[in-house]
Amino acid sequence: MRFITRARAVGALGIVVSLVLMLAVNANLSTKLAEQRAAGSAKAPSSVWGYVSQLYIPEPKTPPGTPPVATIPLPTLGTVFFICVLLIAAGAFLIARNPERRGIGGYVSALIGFTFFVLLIWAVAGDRVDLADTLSRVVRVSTPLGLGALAGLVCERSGVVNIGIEGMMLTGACFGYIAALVVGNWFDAAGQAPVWFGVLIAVLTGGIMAALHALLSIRFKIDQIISGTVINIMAVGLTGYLRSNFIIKYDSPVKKPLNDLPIPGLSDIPLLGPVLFNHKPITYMMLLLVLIMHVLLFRTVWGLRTRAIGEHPKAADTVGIKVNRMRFWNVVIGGFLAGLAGAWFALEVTFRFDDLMTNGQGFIALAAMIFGKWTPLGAYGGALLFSSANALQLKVQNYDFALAPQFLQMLPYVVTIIVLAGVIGKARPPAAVGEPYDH
Amino acid sequence: MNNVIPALEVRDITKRFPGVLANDHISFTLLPGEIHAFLGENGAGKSTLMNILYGLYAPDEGQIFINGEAVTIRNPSDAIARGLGMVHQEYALVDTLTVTENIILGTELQKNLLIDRKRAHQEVERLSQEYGLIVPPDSLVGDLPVGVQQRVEILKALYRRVNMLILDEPTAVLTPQEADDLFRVMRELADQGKSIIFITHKLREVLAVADRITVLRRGKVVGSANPHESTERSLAAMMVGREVVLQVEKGPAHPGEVVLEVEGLAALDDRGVQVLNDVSLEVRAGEVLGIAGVQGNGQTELVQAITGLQPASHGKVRLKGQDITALEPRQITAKGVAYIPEDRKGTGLVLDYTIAENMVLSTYYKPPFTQGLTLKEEAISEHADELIETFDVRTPSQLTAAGSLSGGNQQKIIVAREFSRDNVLLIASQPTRGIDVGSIEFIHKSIIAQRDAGVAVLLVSAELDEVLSLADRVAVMYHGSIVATLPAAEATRERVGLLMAGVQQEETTNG
Amino acid sequence: MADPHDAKDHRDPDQHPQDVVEQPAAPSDPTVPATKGVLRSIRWGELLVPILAIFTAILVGAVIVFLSAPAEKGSRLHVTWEAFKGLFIGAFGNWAEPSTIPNALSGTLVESTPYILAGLAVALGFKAGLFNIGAEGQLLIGALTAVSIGVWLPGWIGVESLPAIIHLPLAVLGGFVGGGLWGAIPGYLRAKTGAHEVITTIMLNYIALRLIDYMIVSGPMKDPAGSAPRTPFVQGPAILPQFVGVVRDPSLTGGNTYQPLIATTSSTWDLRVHAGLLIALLAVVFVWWLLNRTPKGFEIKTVGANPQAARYAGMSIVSTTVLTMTLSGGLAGLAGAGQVLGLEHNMKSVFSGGLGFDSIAIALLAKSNPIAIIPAALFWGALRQGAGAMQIRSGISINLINIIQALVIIFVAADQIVRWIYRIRREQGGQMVFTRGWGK
Amino acid sequence: MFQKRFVALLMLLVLALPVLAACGGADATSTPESSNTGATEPTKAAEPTAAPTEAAAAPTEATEPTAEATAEATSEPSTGGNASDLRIGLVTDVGKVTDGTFNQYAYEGLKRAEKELGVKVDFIETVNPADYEKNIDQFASQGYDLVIGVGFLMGDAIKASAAKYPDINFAIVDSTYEETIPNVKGLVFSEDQAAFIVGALAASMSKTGQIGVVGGVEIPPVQKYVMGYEAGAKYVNPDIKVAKVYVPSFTDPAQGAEAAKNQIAEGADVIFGAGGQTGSGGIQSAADEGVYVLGVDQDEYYTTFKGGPAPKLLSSALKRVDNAVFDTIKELVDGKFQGGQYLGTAANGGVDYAPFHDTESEVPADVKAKLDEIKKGLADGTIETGVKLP
Repeated sequence: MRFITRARAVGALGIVVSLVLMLAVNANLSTKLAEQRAAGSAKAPSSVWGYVSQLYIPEPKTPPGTPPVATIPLPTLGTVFFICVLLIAAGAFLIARNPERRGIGGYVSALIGFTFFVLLIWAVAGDRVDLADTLSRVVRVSTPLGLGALAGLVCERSGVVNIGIEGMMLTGACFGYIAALVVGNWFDAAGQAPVWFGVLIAVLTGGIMAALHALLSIRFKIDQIISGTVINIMAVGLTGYLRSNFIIKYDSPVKKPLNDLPIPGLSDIPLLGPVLFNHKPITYMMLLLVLIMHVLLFRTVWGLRTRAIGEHPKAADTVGIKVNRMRFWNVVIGGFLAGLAGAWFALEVTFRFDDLMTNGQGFIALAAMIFGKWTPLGAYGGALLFSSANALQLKVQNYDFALAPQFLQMLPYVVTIIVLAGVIGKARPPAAVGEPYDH
Repeated sequence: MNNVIPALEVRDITKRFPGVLANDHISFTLLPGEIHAFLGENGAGKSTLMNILYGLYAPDEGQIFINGEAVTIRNPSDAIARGLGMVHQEYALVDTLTVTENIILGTELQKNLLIDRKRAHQEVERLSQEYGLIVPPDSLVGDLPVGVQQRVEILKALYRRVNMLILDEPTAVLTPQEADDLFRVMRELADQGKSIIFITHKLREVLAVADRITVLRRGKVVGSANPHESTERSLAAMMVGREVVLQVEKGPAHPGEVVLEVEGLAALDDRGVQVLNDVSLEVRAGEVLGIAGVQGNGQTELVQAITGLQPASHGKVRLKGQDITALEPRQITAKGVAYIPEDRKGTGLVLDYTIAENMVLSTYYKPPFTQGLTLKEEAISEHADELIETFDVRTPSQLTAAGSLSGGNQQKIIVAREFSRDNVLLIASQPTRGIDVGSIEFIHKSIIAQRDAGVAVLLVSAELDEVLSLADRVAVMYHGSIVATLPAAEATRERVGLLMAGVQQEETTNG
Repeated sequence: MADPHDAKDHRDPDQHPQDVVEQPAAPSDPTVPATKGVLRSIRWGELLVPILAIFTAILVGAVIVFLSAPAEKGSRLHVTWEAFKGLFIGAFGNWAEPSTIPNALSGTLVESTPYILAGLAVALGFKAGLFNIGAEGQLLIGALTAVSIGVWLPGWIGVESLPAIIHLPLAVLGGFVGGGLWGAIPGYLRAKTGAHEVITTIMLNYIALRLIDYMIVSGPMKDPAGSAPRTPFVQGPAILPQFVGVVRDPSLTGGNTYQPLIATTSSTWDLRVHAGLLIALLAVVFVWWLLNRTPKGFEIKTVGANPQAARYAGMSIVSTTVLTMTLSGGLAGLAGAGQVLGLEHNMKSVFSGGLGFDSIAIALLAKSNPIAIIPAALFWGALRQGAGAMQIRSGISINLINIIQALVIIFVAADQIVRWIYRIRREQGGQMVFTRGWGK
Repeated sequence: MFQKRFVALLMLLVLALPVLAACGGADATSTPESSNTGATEPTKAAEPTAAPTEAAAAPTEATEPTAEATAEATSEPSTGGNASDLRIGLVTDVGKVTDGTFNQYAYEGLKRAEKELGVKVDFIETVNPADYEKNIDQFASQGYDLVIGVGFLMGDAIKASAAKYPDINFAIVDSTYEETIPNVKGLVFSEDQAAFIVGALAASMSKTGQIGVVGGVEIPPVQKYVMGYEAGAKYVNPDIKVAKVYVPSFTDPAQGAEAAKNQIAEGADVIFGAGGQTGSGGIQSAADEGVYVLGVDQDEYYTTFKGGPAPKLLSSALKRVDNAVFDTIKELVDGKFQGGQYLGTAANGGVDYAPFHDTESEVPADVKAKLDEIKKGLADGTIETGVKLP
């Protein structure tokens, strides 16, 4: 047996990360304490161990400052040490037992999750953080990733690689925004209706870009990755051109994005309410679509056939399934989803369109899809991983955090690489993905 | 016979591919309840004809009648709708779906927009009972043995209520016993009024099961025969167009020192499943050890583990006493191991490369092909010309892409390349699969010539006949282990067949 | 289904069963051209298609300009004419005024230089079946290491300055090594763990961006002399000199003297084109030689064409993949090094901006042929060089260039479209395979 | 079957064309209106500074002959000339001349000069930071009389070009040089002063004692905004908590919005967006959440909020790039162009804060008075922002 195995590498990685975290937090808090003492701050605790990170859960829908429903005080250093010692112990166990596969994935997930958590409470040492807001942000930011991952999944499950999701999102955002502006102007309507029309157009635009991808890769059998790259380059040029030649000069009464849509009753539950039931429409749609897609893929005729054509197109062809036609439409459906993700940027978060405003989320979505092993629920898990890293880095910057923000911003990318490198177990893509079908 | 309307009638079907006349005015009839065998060499046009019937190719000329009615079959669904089912040589099954899902794919039952899994399950159970085709409905197809997968394929056709079934080389991956079981099922189906087209190149099987035989050669029907009035020899002559020597001529072996020694070898496949358990064997200089066994019983992994293409999880491989277990393929090759891989196009050749380039695929880095830092084209070119001449590769030029040659000539490139080195061990895996008879003869002779020159030969073949006719000793693999090793004289078809099916006999032990 | 453009008019042995393959080879069978000589490695007939693709893309671009021409610059036709005239003048100079020509041509060459190198990087990856989307990140890291050596190396070893003969090669090499290591990571991951390079290189691009952001905006590499988020200027001996140029006042370059190869005082002949172009051309020759004349190149191509056969033939997929990605990253790193050592002389926190992505297009346009990279890069460079003059003359958004570029890639990648429009028959030999799918 | 689909798709591909055609058309017909709402209004809005420049613009014709005479007499780099013969080139930072950032402001100054001074103007939009020098060269090599670069990052490129073309004048927005270059004028601004004022406004309007700022890429102008904001807020309320976020992009409004919402959730009730489109996205979404917001660079009432209604936009920290650009061109026309530095401060109206617009009634009079006082104090030097870049 080889000495260095996956389990041992992962265990060693965990121990190193935990040790580094412990030392860093300890050193950082000591410095902080010294500084506070030097400045004679009244807030300085008696020792490093005296720093407390407070997590609080506010009463839903009350202005900031209202007394919270609950406050969880965590001694910063104590909690960090406790978690890190646990992680080190588990890492040592992995090294000693050296399992073939079992437990490795769980350990890596725990390592990532706890690292995020440690960073959070480290950042808020001596301060407090709104837990409900942190979690609801994670859900909100996961919207384009979740939708993008579903888009990728529908394509790849049917055998077409789609790295053009980014471009589809961008074009969707651009045309959706234009549609909302134009319709608002024509009918002189400033309300939500033009914005909803924009969402519809965004979805359709995503579909049209996807149809181009499908055309190039299915009909003309261009390498699917190249075809996706073409979509991305095209999207940048087209949307940039439209923005400078049209959007900026166009005046419209529509100015607001989609409204908040708190679900009556449910949104009043502390913690759960803000996290799940107080969002804007596209976020709900995303959450529902993840569930629906899971059912569609594994329980319906469409799903069965989709899985078949991505795995063994010839088998599907011989029982009369029109492989290329179905692939075409699945790619288009993927485009619809990507277009909806685009609408999130331009019509839900803000009401505006900027060049390159999707900022690479389409690529991250693909990573989330691979992370989730091509299943909708798994892919959404991946999306949550990225969105929590993102939410975390936004959150902790406000606390004058010791670590340069660039390093926190790197975190999701590093995690993706680690995950792709197979530490959680090898992800097996649909067998026929990337291969044009030609009977 | 004239009063029965044929279930299927084909008239003057012609299909051309660029430069090739694949089917040349083929006509035949298929009667209800009949097993009609199509016999022909590889490349005789059988598969093209069947693909036309099944709507995968459009014929250039000719007509098809089903139950007396002229039809055009545009695609497989047309074919299925007209009651025509087909089991391909390579199964059209999705490994990651369950048996039931595979069977209902394309004609699913729905309830409330979802697949009605319960009813589908019942239906599969019912069919499986009715025709004696036992399958586990909820297992993933990828986890099943090939024999069971074939039953799934047949069930798939039956589920679609076909009354004509095309079986394309169905026995290629079966043990003789499994094949006999299949013949029983075919009989049963025929008795229930289903018509079966049975495609094969194995004479014995045709005689065993067919009601009628049509022989194809070079895209044409060269004759029909009645199994009761035919012999293997007469059919073979018809099939090949000349009297063929079915037996390979070879003298007795003169085994020398042990060249290859495998001890307790085990390996995992890419999914991490152990597919090779504790295999031990030895091959001596000047003998052919034939490995018989149904495809997928660990032969591939055994060969890959020996040649260094796949790491062994346990065990040792020694070449002339030297441990080569952990060596890289290149180091193993350099020690005098020649290897004809089973997958000619996927592994043995780079199809886009020229013949000359393919001829130096494993020696390009050595002098005279490389001197200093650069490749020497003159040396590569001379080498190619020489081998083309010696091994009778039929090609317009050494600069022709390997992919545009016939299978037999492609295989000759591999043989030429591998035999042109100084070898102590030759591993030949399925060396004659899918090539023409002329090339088969040539390659068989070359292997025996190597043996006689003192090379140890490990021959792996799914064609039992090939193993029996070439090998001096026969080892049988089953479920990743060698279940028996027999001298050629004791290796009868029946005995080996039983071993291949996993039926243990008293004298056999593991290894 | 009987489509006249169906790709089945050439023989594809894997599609048909053995039946077809069995027949003797027809005399018209494709013969792969002998890899003898530079010129013979280009299929001249195939050149027509990219040229027509470019032509078509520009034509579509013209239609877009015509339709969206801003009114203030005159009639639509006039604007369209002016736009393309501007594009030409910007890239090749105003031939009515010969004094503008050297500067314009020099600009085009300057623009093309990084494209040649980065395009080669991607093309080399394609040859081994690897899709290096990470040229961008490798370029950034290459620039970062090159600039570090260019600025600080003498300080690290405790001398005032080094002679150019040592300093410059080390700085260039630094760029190569930096980019190479950044490329080796996805190469290694691909070979060892199967993590697909498309995703890992995209991730590494982002990591490189963040890393540079940190290093230059607030981190250790920021120029202590100014508040600008950029590194100090590289030392004089470490620059890739201009071929012909004016010696600048050292106050413009952080106190360093930058000596051009031929000094002049005429601003007409103060040309920005620098010795990085030579590196790029040398790299082309090197890659061509590597791929066509060496056993390593044979391995790279074999791994790309058929990894299984390569492995069977005793080639190491792992080392070939890592080597290819390292070389590919190194070439991209050289592109970055050329930009900082030859052109900008320092590195800013915002750098490159899509050079790495454009290089994919260059590689496609050149069909991964190292020699053809040069005209492809020149075309791209000319487009970029001409864009400014186009906008001055016509007021058309520079994004039009992006659209034209995307169309060029579409038409080149999907050459069936071009063939269909112009009724050109496909040459024998089939479609080129660029990459392998996710899982293989 | 695919043939048809292909044709259909090609048609969809050019689906954009009607829209494009529409933009061309829109340009022809509706430019005056749209420029009314977006472009020229800010000038009107900030009347204190706009008025003097307009006054100064009037006697242009009168000064022309003089300028010409000077030009003939001396060969100073600051050549004046017949205004209609003067060619001015503008190179934007990465972005567009209509993107609502300082690029647009610079462009507006340029357009005003075209209209009022009769000079010929052209522009190039930079798409890639590597293109600065190339784009500058496009103008300089064709002998333009003045080349204006926009953006801090273009500093080195302008400096190099100025050395290469000593006969051509240059100006650069947001950057300056320690030593004076005779043919370069650096147009810089005390962003910290503008931010100081709005910071004070934010602190005065905050009820929770917490405010936030969403910055873009961490470069000096942005850092000055962020620090000035904090300083101004602390000037009014030393205990105020200022949450600061830098988003590593100027074009990520979604991230900007999240950053703003984040600060709101932690209690901030005034948000300052200081990072191009990222910041604009932030204040747009913050305004939707119902907290007060502050714009940057231009009066975002006209850009981000498209002329209102903007019931939550308190003001914007103004940086009058347009005036600086216009004045520089005017100096050239007048033959008075000189190398050196222009520093826009509260004293010379180079930085300022925008009118309250729709929140006019909500800002208490004493706060307004306080802001005036602070502005005066900054102008006469009695108040210092204390912002020093590291």
